[in-house]
Amino acid sequence: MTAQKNRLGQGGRIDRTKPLRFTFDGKTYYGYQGDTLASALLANGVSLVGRSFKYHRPRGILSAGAEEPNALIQLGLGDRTEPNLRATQIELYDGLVAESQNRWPSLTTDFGAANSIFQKFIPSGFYYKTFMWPAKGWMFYEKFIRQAAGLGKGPTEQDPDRYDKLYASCDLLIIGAGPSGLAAALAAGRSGARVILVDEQQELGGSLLSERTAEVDGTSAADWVAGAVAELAAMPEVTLLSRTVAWAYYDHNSVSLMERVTDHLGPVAGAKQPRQRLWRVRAKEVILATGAIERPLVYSDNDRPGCMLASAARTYVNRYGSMPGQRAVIMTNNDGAYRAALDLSEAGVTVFAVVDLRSDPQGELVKAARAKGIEIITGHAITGVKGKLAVTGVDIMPLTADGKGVTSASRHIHCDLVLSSGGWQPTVHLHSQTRAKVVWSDDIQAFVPGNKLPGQNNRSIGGAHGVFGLADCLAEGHAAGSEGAARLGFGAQSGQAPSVSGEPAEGALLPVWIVPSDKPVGQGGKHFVDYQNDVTAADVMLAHREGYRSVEHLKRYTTMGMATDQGKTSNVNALAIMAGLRNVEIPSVGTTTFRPPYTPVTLGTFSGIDKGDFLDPIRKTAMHQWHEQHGAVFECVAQWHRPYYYPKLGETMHDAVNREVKAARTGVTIVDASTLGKIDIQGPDAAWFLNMVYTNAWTKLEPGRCRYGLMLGEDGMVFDDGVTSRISENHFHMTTTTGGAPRVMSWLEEWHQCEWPDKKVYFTSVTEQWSVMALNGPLSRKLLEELTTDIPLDDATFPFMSFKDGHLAGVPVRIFRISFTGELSFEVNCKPSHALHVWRALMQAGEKYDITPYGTEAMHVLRAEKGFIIVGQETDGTITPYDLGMDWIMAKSKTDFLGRRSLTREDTKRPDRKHLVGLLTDNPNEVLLEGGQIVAHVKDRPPMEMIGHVTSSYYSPNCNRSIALALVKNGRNRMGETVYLPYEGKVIPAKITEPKFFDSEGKRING
Amino acid sequence: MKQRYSIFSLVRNALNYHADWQEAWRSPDPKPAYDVIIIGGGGHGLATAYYLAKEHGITNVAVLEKGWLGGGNTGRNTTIVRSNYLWDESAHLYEHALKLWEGLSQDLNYNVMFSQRGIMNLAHTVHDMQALRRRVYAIQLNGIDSEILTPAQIKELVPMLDCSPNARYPIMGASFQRRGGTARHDAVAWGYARGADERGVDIIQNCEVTGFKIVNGTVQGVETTRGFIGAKKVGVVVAGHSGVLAGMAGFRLPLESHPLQALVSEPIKPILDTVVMSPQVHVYVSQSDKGELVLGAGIDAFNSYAQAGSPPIVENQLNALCDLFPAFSRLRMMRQWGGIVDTCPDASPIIGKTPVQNLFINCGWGTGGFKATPGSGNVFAHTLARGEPHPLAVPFALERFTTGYLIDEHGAAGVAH
Amino acid sequence: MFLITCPYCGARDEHEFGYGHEAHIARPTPAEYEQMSDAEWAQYLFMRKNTKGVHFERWVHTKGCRRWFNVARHTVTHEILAVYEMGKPAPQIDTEKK
Amino acid sequence: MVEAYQRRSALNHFGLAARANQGGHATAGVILGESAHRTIINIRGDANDAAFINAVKSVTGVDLPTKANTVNKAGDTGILWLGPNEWWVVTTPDRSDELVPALRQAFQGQHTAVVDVTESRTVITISGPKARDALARGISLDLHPRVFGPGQCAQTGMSKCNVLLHQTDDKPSYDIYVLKSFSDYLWQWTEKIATDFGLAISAA
Repeated sequence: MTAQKNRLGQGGRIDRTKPLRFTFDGKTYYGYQGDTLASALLANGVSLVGRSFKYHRPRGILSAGAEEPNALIQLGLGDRTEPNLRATQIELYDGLVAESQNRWPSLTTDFGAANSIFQKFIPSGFYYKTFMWPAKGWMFYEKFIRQAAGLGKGPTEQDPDRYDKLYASCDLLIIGAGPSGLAAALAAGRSGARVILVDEQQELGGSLLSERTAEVDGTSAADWVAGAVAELAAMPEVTLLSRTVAWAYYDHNSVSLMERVTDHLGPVAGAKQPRQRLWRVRAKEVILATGAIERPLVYSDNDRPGCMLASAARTYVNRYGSMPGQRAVIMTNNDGAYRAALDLSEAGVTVFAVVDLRSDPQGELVKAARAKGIEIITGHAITGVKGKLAVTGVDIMPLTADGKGVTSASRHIHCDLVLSSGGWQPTVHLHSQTRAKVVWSDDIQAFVPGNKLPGQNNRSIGGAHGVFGLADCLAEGHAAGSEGAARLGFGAQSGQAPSVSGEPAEGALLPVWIVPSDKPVGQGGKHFVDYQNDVTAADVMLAHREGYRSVEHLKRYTTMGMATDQGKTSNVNALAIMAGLRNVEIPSVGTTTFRPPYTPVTLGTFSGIDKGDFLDPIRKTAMHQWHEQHGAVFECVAQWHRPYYYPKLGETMHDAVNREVKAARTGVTIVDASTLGKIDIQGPDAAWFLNMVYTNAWTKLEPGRCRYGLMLGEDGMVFDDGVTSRISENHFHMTTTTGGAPRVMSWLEEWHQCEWPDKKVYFTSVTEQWSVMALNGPLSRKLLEELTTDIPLDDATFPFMSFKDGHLAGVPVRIFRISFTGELSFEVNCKPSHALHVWRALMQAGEKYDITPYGTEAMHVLRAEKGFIIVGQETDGTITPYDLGMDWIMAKSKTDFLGRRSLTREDTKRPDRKHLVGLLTDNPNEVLLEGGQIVAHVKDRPPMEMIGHVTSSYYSPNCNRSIALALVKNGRNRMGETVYLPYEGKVIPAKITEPKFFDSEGKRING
Repeated sequence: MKQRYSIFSLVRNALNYHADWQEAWRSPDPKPAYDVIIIGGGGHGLATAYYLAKEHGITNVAVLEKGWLGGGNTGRNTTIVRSNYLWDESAHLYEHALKLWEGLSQDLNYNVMFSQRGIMNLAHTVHDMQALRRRVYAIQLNGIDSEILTPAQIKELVPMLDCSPNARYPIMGASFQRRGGTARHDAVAWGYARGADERGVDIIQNCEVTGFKIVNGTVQGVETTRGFIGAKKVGVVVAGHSGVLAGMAGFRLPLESHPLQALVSEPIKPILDTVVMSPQVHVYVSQSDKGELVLGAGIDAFNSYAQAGSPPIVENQLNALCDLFPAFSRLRMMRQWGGIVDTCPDASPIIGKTPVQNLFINCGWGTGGFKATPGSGNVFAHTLARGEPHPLAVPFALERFTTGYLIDEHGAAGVAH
Repeated sequence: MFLITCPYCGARDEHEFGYGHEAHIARPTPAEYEQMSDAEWAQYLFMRKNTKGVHFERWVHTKGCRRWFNVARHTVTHEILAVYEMGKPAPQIDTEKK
Repeated sequence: MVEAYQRRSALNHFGLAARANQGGHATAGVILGESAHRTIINIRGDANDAAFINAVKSVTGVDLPTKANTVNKAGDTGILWLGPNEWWVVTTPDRSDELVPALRQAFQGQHTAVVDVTESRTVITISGPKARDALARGISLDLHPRVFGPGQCAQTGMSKCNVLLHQTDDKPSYDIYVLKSFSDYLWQWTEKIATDFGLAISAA
């Protein structure tokens, strides 16, 4: 097997017995189980992994975690390819295929790098200043800019993988399983509380996994972690989630997590298990133990491949046994970086020197490094980095007394690794997402969490609020865990706080936000602040010069912090530089508010399995299978699927609908009307209530009789309609439109509960307690007679607008004699579990009458022939009963009903509003398009004044011509006028008529 | 006179390391009094100031912004620009805006990256198609470009869409406005600010209005965190906070402030060249020039000033998106945020007079404000300058809630308490 | 995602509820509204406080018991300060609270 | 009589009876089934009115549960709490014709409502060691034994449907009451979720 030239002989948490093969840009490499792609690449001596967004600068690996701005990878192939993944977080698996991004033809020779020749012409915001000529030119320039932008490639095929999503609840949600998180989980878990502990990495332990020297409870950090994890795993009420990132903190302690279930196994695993899982957690209390992120120093050409964070190098060596380089130079403004110096040289990396920006560092770690014979160059700075595709060396110069400049004397050191540490920024993202403030700490020169937001219940511990000592973190974690559990009523045993030995004390940090170089910033090498978006210190200065000085203007103008890493390593440096330019305190520049997600989250996890038919339920009636078996074409109405029409072999929609419509007026037809809303209303005030919600009067309706009613919103606009029947004195059965059913039910409850709670009435939805099939046509009575023995069907005993209970085909039914077609009509209501039986019985007995099932389209035609409205078609929330010409349904006697007052408003009572009228085209075969706009006078080109639109339009086989309903300004006073419909390149003349086209005297209702 | 922006000035400045670029706008201290004070340094407010100076010669003007310019909905929207509205009143107003968009970069000498890549509204049901036709025919007869696309044409323009007839929400057709598109939202605020500043307007950031001085029903000026500032006329252009300002002036508005959420994906190479909207499933999506998919959804139902909404909205939106675009499900959300939109019962804005003399208001743009920015500023400037509403603004007066002459752009009725 | 305590069913996730907008807006009686000008009627019909701070509003437990109730909620922090039954008066809460 | 043998359950077309015979119940993580035609009577009344409480007891033999989200049972009849003035009387099939008049009779003179809703809903039963995990995919309620146990019920959302959830034992087993028009969707959705946990079908 090919050697891994930068792999240490021993040490680290990788499994050397499990070698893994992978390719990067087509070249084959080997790594080990436990590697990340980054650690494996480094072990193979690969330091060049990407190109920057704008200048296409060669880039390496800066970090070892979620903050990585440079090492973005296109992972996988075909329909499973994924852009912009951080090599530092990709777990290595056998057969992994990785490609670098944003370069052509190859990483080493990238034509895009031509940009860096023009780089001085394309500073931040250059695009606001040009591409304005010629006037329409932008569309041309934009094409090229779009092609140049955009990093990786998205897949173009359907995603083959599955996702999962679920809800979870717990007492304590602990985010981050480093020292403080683990200690908190142990304390809380022991007390019996329900705990969820999450960590974004494949292993729990956080910084302890990179710890070489310090000991916890007398054992090595690694052993202590193993023990802690084992103890937690054995607790029934503790859930451990590794490979899980807490990416959002929403209101009232709801936190969203994304678990990478099978990503680390490679593409094959996807089929058996979901690839990723969205957790929606509601916690009583949330402990944020999210640690801290090291800040890079901003020095000249600090982006060369081989420039890295000091702590990252330490992690690669200690945790992965992988050497980021052979010969290292370290620049720092704090003691922490000396840990890297010590551990690296311990591991066999030559550490030439630590360049300390401080003049006289005295911390224990500094002494230890000195003792180890590492050269420590104090009061100096790295002023330049040599090498293009990889670091070859650095220049070092002494700092002037004020530290703002350098003196001439220069020294060059050959090296292939430049580490820097500018101090640590607590990971306050989730705290900030709660919309609580962050505050500046002068001690650690970083933002720390401020007070929590009322209504949230979270606290930050350890590194997440600026406590960096291992002992302190463990103690804080233990306290937070036991106190949290106690607050939630778990008093039991939470044990002792873990003890720590071998932890040296650290000296103070010296804030240095721009490391000076021999040339003024912006004129020599580039001082990168935001690596991924190529924002330099010079860009920040330009933004300041041009007045983009608040933090948000700075971000938006320079795009600093707007890349996929959301500025994890750049925000504070940029703020501090701007503060320096403005000569104000850092916080007064503003603090950036962090938005979800902490790291990017896969869109597919939001769907889970809810794709295709699971996207939204399809509601089906009891007769649905029959409709399917008999070739119905379905129409979506609200969530229902209703038969649209039933084409026979070779029939067009037109043929089928005409046949169905004719049958309804000549023979007998049947339609599934089960979807109509039905509401049971009971109580002594039921009639009073109907008087309030309907425009007409209900008190005098006799039991056994039915009445049509119109409902208005309080604004006077038509809201719903339907037939309501009086079952007994205090008992009514209301029907509503299909789409309006839920709306009307909550409308009634709202008014009852909120406005008239003293009224004695109860509402119960019975929409699905009844299946409804309406028989229409002159032969419908004949047909029914054959199937019932106990329901008299003659007009005298069973008149129009009444109902009867009895039996049909041997089962109990309630039959309403109401009609939406103007024909003799019976609406049979029965139990859904009997519906198919009744339907079949009617079809069977009806065969000799050639009984015809019809769908919603025929229903629409039939009611339009009679000029009956459909709410939502003839109305759109702006139409009053008077507009519809339904004055007859407006009770004059009643002093009050919903919407009454609004009808007398100045505009609402205008006589010349839009009125519902009929339209007859001059050409009887021309069927107008619904939605067609109407003009009184045609001009040769728009604009033309519109006076209304077509609300319903059909071919009526019973009238042997097309018919249409329309809303037309002042329409009732325009009877007989010819109007025009200009659309689809033609102009159709039509005459305004009464909105009734068939049986206008209403004779047919009794057959 | 400010430096002109052009490729030449860019090259010239490059030679001395961009050391000579001027401030885009000054940061003056407030004067004791102005002819006109505009409250709100968003796109609409800055545009108002710009047109006051440019078209009405009124330059003794201050724009007061409590935070930073464009920090409200201007910098938080999904940057969609279109004029495909149903009712004549809206169509004329938004078309007025669209015409201004078409020359805006040149007018401002600031590239707002107005990209007329076309806006598509999908229809999923028979009823959708009827509503869509009604809308398109009305737009066409108003002399505005709009057309109806077949599923085949849609697939051609947006290959990533799932156009299969057995989809849960099958695509039956779409309306398409080719002149619609997107623009760079921040640039609009900055460009107007620069243009207004150049003409003498004082732009004052970090200056929050805390009250009005009103004598005998006439406004005299405003109390601010930087002291009292007198004014002959005051225009309130504060979107989500309109209710708060109205409260200070002692009247109420038919407004509720709601969260409107948006999000972007990670940047990827171009895969979506037009703006696609599906009102039925509450999704709209476009791809920015940086490569990010920019997504918006419906508003959260509850009142809020938090600039943050609830997860279910986003969850349902992404659920629907991945169904419309099956390949998007592997992409990742990079950032989500919320704005505060002030919505009217009829989903149309309020432009014009208030119960207080010389106090004018421009609000209620709800989710549609960005696209209207130039038109809104233009007609409001006219309204402030003349003291009488611009002809296009007349139908949008506060009065309409008394007469009932609503301009219902969502078909929903007024909310009874 | 809000956690709202239904006075009848207990604490449930926001998605179970419907929003009912500003609370304590009484509908004028016919006797009253007959006397009202269109402008006064518009106050009832459309004009709202739209409070920034503690907002008294109505919610309905749509997926639960279908009961309406009142909530005092801060519109900036989203903190829920009180939940009380329909018909009860608004509790005293420091509405200056920000 | 005709009535009985002509009845079809809402999930009849999935042929559950046949699938139930395929076994796998011992190893299954989740067992799904349909309990069809269960009698469900919606009653409304004043929980503070002794007369009402007594009337309910006299007809059903069950104490009216006045504690939120609880169920009282006696024999094969249970009363489920739906809201402060709303309950379901739930019992074996075909009891409506006897119970509805009996309840109305017993409630004479009180402001109450009795509505038969038997036909509007079917019951999907779910049980087994992984039932909670399956439900967590669609229900945001905390179903942990410390919080929600046998004898408790709740109206809530499941996937994209409204349901009434009733835990009947600590296996755990649950009854999911759902409107028939949604039952097709909810069954298929639950079945797909359950497959990951090892699915078996139980006979009605």
